[in-house]
Amino acid sequence: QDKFKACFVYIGPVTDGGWTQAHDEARQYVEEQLGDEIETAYLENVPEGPDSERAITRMARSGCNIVFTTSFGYMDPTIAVAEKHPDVMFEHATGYKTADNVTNYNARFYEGRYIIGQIAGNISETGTAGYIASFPIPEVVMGINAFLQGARSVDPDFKLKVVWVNSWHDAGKEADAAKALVDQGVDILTQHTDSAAPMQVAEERGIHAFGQAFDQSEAGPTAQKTAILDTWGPYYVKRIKMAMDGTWKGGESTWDGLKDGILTMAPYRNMPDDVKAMAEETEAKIKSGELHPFTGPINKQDGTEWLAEGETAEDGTLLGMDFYVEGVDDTLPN
Amino acid sequence: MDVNMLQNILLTIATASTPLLLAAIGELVVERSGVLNLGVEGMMVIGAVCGFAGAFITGSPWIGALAGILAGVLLSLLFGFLALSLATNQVATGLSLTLLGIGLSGMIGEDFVGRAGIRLPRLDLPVLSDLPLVGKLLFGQDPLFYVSIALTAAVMWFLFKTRTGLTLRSIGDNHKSAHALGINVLLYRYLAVMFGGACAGLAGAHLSLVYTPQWVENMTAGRGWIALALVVFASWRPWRVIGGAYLFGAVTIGQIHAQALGIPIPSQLMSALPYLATIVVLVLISRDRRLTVINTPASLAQPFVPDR
Amino acid sequence: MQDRGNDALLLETRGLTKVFGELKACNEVDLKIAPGEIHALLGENGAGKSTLVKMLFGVLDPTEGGIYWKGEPVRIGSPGEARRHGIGMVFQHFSLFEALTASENIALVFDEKTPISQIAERARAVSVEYGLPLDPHAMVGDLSVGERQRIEIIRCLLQKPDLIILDEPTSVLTPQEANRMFDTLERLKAEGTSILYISHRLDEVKRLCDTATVLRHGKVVAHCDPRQETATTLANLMVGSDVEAVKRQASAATPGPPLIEISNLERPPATPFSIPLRGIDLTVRGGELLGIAGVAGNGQGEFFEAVSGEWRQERADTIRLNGRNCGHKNISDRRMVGAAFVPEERLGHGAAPALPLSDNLLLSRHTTDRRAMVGPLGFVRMGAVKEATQRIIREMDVRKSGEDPEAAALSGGNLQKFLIGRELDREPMVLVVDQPTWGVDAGAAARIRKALIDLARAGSAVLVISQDLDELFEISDAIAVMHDGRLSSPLPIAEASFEKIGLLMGGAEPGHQAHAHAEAHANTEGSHEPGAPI
Amino acid sequence: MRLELIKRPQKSALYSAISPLLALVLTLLAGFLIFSLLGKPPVAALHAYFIEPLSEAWQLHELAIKAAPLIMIAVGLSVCYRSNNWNIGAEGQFIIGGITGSLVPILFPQFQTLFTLPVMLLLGFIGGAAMGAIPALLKTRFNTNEILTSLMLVYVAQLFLDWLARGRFRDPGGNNFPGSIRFPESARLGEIFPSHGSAHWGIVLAILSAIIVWFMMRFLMKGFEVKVLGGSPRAGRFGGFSSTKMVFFAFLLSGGLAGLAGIAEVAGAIGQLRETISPGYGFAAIIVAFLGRLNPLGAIAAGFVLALTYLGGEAAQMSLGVSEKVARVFQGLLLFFVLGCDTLIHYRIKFIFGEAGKPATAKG
Ligand SMILES: Nc1ncnc2c1ncn2[C@@H]1O[C@H](COP(=O)(O)OP(=O)(O)OP(=O)(O)O)[C@@H](O)[C@H]1O
Ligand SMILES: Nc1ncnc2c1ncn2[C@@H]1O[C@H](COP(=O)(O)OP(=O)(O)OP(=O)(O)O)[C@@H](O)[C@H]1O
Ligand SMILES: [Mg+2]
Ligand SMILES: [Mg+2]
Repeated sequence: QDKFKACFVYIGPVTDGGWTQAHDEARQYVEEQLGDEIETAYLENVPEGPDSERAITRMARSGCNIVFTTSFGYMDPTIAVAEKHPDVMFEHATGYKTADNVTNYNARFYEGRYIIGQIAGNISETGTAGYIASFPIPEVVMGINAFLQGARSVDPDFKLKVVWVNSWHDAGKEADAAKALVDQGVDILTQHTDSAAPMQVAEERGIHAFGQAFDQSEAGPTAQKTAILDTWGPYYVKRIKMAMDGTWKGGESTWDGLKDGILTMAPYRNMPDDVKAMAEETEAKIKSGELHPFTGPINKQDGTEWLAEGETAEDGTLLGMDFYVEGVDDTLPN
Repeated sequence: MDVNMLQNILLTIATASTPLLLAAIGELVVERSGVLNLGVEGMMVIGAVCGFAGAFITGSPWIGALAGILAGVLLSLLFGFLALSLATNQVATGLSLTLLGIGLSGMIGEDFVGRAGIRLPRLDLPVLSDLPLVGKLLFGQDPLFYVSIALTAAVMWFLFKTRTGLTLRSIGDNHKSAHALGINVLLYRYLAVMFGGACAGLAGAHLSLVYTPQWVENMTAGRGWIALALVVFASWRPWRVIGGAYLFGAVTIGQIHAQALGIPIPSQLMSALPYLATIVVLVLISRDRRLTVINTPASLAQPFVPDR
Repeated sequence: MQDRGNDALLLETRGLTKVFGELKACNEVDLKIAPGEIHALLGENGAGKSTLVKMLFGVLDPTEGGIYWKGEPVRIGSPGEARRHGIGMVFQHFSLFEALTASENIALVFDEKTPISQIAERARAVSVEYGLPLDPHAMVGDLSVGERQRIEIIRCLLQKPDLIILDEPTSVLTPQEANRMFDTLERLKAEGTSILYISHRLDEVKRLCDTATVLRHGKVVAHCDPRQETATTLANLMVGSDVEAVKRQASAATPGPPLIEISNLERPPATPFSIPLRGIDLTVRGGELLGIAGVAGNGQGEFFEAVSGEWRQERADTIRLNGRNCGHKNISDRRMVGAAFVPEERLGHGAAPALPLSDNLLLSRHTTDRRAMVGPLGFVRMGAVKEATQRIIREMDVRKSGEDPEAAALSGGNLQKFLIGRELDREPMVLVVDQPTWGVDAGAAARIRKALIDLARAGSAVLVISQDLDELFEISDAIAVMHDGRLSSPLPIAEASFEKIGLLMGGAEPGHQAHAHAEAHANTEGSHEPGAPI
Repeated sequence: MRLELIKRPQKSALYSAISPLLALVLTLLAGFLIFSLLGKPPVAALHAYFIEPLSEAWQLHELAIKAAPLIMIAVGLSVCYRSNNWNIGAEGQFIIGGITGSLVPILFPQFQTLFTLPVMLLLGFIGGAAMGAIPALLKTRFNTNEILTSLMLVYVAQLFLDWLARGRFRDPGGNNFPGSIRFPESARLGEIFPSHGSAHWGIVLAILSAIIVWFMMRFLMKGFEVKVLGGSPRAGRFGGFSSTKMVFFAFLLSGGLAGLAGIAEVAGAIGQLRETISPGYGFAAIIVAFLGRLNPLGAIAAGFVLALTYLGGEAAQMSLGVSEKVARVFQGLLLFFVLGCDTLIHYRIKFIFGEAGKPATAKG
């Protein structure tokens, strides 16, 4: 009678061209894959805080069997609602708390950041990249560090300029930041914000850039070298199937990476063949586990040692990362 | 800092300031007629989405710009009907217009998110556009930049050199006297409000056709409010609006440059700078009471119902 | 096709009616104006005079009836149309724009083709021709009321109208200025222009007008020749009953203690458009009623605010009321020492338009009558307030609709009676009134003036600021004149004359600039007055 | 065709009563139209919007949670707007109130007594009031337009909160994510009927403050002062009231109540200081204030109506896939209709077709 129901709570509009849209496309992928066996529903633009608690409650009460809450700020509300609805399964993205009926999941975006950093290190003529950042949360800081590690793996003097726009979603501000960075002499742009505006600027000014969450080659046909694509679809299908056949368990944390396909790299283009080959090789090495982007020796920004020779970073440190590695030309807001 | 970099920075500032200038100069005319339309943000965001949609559907950014203008005008007519014909509270009506505009633009824009936009072509003159330092600034900008400057000059000329402009100012000064002289107060105000709508719509279209040629929900991000502040900031004088818009643009871009240079100031404080600067300048400007009194339209925001 | 009017007449109305809600402001008015005549329109406050002329000028739409212009039936849809027909009007409440210059104000009624510079030129020519001095580039906000009126008149004349409508034009002029305006009007009449003239001043109507139409409650009650009537018979026609004249009683033999003492009061301009006060000295004793004459806009408003405490002084002894230093006190504290104030503007200053009368009573009485009207925590005892309201309404014969109407719903005269009653009810030791009977009809004015005299005779000090010289001569024990922010020393009423006061109002005081024509007199006047302040 | 307003001699008691209903009916009609155009079943959508959220106890609780801050802020704004001061920055005052109130549990986590919560609420009020005092000071001292300054300060407050929540006030045990520690029980506004739903005592505070402020406006000198100075400032000054003090009173009260709403939200519904604590309550409350006709009791009703449109928007999104933007369009329309219908209280509306209805004296 009643179909299995999977529900999604989104922080932004489903058409944000970034984070939320990636989740919603994954939801549509789920519908395609599982067809008539299930139905899905979603609530978009749900502010963090009490509104999200209500939205999650509404889902739990309206027959959703599994609820995916896709923003860090939904963590506590998810835990709270889960406590009151033990029969419903919850999956929270990018957090760290779990419960009997709550898991959390995330993707190792830093692996992709390392690859694009490496490409940047190869193709940059000025040896400086601009990084448009949203908010100083560990996820973003980790991305900055991974990018720089990648770049420095080929150009030890590589420099990074960071601009915080304090917003996920302000195309105008992102464009302003991109232009300012270009004016200051960067020839590589990368971003941890949602709009395609920086890609447009890169295309216009004839420099290089990397897509974020989506393939932005439409906005930057020559500028985009590659893009880190959020591909939650397979993960969602897997988890929903587990939920349907009773193998789903709470209390777990998943942090999948390139090898699991939760993030993928868009085709490498607009770059010399040797760079492309190097990028593909790095991708393969990361997938095989041969390469960990955060492998020592790595110093912190202030010069103190973080990872000794050969040491790799622990997941816990990465997930709570609040420091820059050596070489970032910025003071971390604190 | 080389000459080219300076030119590029100035160009960036010009692009950031143009939508503010466009929206503010329209609102200035509205307020000069004695009407306070707080719905600039709403009209702007509708202008942005309709501008984008117009360009996307027809393939012509020029038609897009027209669509933006038209959308702004339509929304301003809604405001006019309530605030002018029905004499409702202008503050509340303007606020609800903003709300409606943001909601409507989201609905209209659902099909256009993530689509590649079409940019209004930049002016490109042989030789002239390539002059060092000033070439691109003077001869290589987007068409709406020239429109914004020309419009400001035109508004200045209109308000202070033409009889119709004089009439408009007289209505802002004292609508009862204007009515007694046989001036059609409501007609003038409707036209002013529509002009304001057109300018706000065009300012929105600038965002989605020049600034960042794409449609992103809520892409005005508070610029309509800044435009409103600029009108007061300029004490209702057109040439000062240019100054205000460019000052705001310069602070906005300047803080990004400061960040990119690695100056260790919290980015939140940097982001707050344009707003703090606006407050400071507002304070400095308003201190001269005589100037404020003379330039403030005396019947601003007061509803007018003629006796017949 | 409509019938035609009388071809011999310039303007004719037949059965002209205007209904506001349930009120028939004009009720089947028939009016006939011949070419080249000065026609008076008389009637007490609210008789419908302004309403009638607004219909003639296209500001209001008639509910019924017809207007005939040079024999043709016309519909005057807007002032623009009226002007095209050849009708010009000077409004009772001016229709000027403070933030614009005089020539811009004038230019507004002309079409786009004439450049402003040319209009300024023509305005200057007309002003010279008719003896109405005017600076076309002055900002109206900076001008006195008399100057503003000149702009209105010149604006009207420049259109070369066949009919000029003047609604209470002299209420804001000095006698000399009024005389000059009469000359202008006579001249216009000689040139064949007709004039429809509205005024409450019957002597000037008698002097100037050829015919008169009298309105009462919106109806025409008489057509007459004012020269054949006396002021009394005219007044009786207007009011419909006899009007008692106020008889000034002799002042008390021994004046009481000084109750208002002002020494060296200075005030910088409060707004860009206001007048500074310069070194004002004044003493008013108990039992005395002192009048302050002056053309509007010479600092009376600023002076009132300084005395009332709406604007406070730096030094406490600048103003002493009822024997106490009050310079630093606010209006409430000044009321507490026994002072009371009635400002010029009734709606919006003396009373809040949208609030009922009871609330408006509370407005000026909440501190002085705190015990009776306000309970603990600022709880308003509405019962007591309402009771006092009804008492004042009874005593002052305030006519109104409803038990406790909004202030705005009262006619001007009735609201003024209430506001004066509100203060008299406290039996204040000091009363300062600005324009007590401005625009108030004869019956109500008489009542108000009597109340003021009675208060003075009971031992209080009363200070009356007025532009109406008749009124001041009727009630004052002495008259001082305000000009350009300065106050002359008071002239005892026995020594005062219209002539002398008029000259002072024009600024003829030793020590500063006077109008050219008054200068010769000023010198001789000055020598008669050794006590005049410099 | 044109339309003419004719002032009524008295305000119409009839229309005062039915104008809100008329506005509601018009909004429903407009909704019917919009849903039909969007291809959604209009009746079902309207049911989801206006009935469904009222049909279950837990949803009523959620309604109360959503309405509480709206009401509390709107009550203050009603007084402020009545006094003719235009505070558009309640959002910022809400945020600052949330911050100052949170100082207690964040800086003194051991201070857990009966007084913790009252001290927090008081600090919240004071913080909001202090934030409101800034535009008031600028207005009275420098003649600066308060609409703009209060609005600009919203952005500043948001960034300040962001800075705190990511920096100084970050929970040390929170994996370096933004947000403070979760408040201890003694620093929380408890739930009223935990067994039925999660509404906390904030709604009671809101309704209480509405009643108190209503009483003040109706019966006390202060309310009289607000009405006089707001309606005719010059008359107010003549009455001995100070416009300057009124500016401060209006901003301190509205700012204070917004601040109180802020800390009530933080200590009630959220339970910690986060980098964002308001989804725009300060702006939505402006609508509530006008919907409630600037009457504190009206704000209660209006707060619930607006909260309903939020909840209804979600319900319609879940069950019918109606876009979330429709809720905003709805709110805009509702306010438009309320404003428009209120015109009928003071004016008669006459429609004039061509030149008909004029006296037939025009010449040919
Ligand atoms: N614009 C208006 N709308 C409605 N009523 C008005 C308007 N203007 C004036 N009134 C009505 O006019 C009356 C006040 O008019 P006004 O001040 O001209 O009084 P008046 O008839 O001259 O009386 P008085 O003889 O006492 O001076 C009030 O009854 C008021 O209701
Ligand atoms: N707009 C209006 N709405 C309602 N009533 C009005 C309006 N204007 C005037 N009235 C009423 O019409 C009546 C006539 O007013 P009008 O202004 O014509 O009197 P008036 O004879 O000019 O008096 P005054 O000598 O005071 O100038 C007044 O009683 C007033 O109440
Ligand atoms: Mg009158
Ligand atoms: Mg009159």
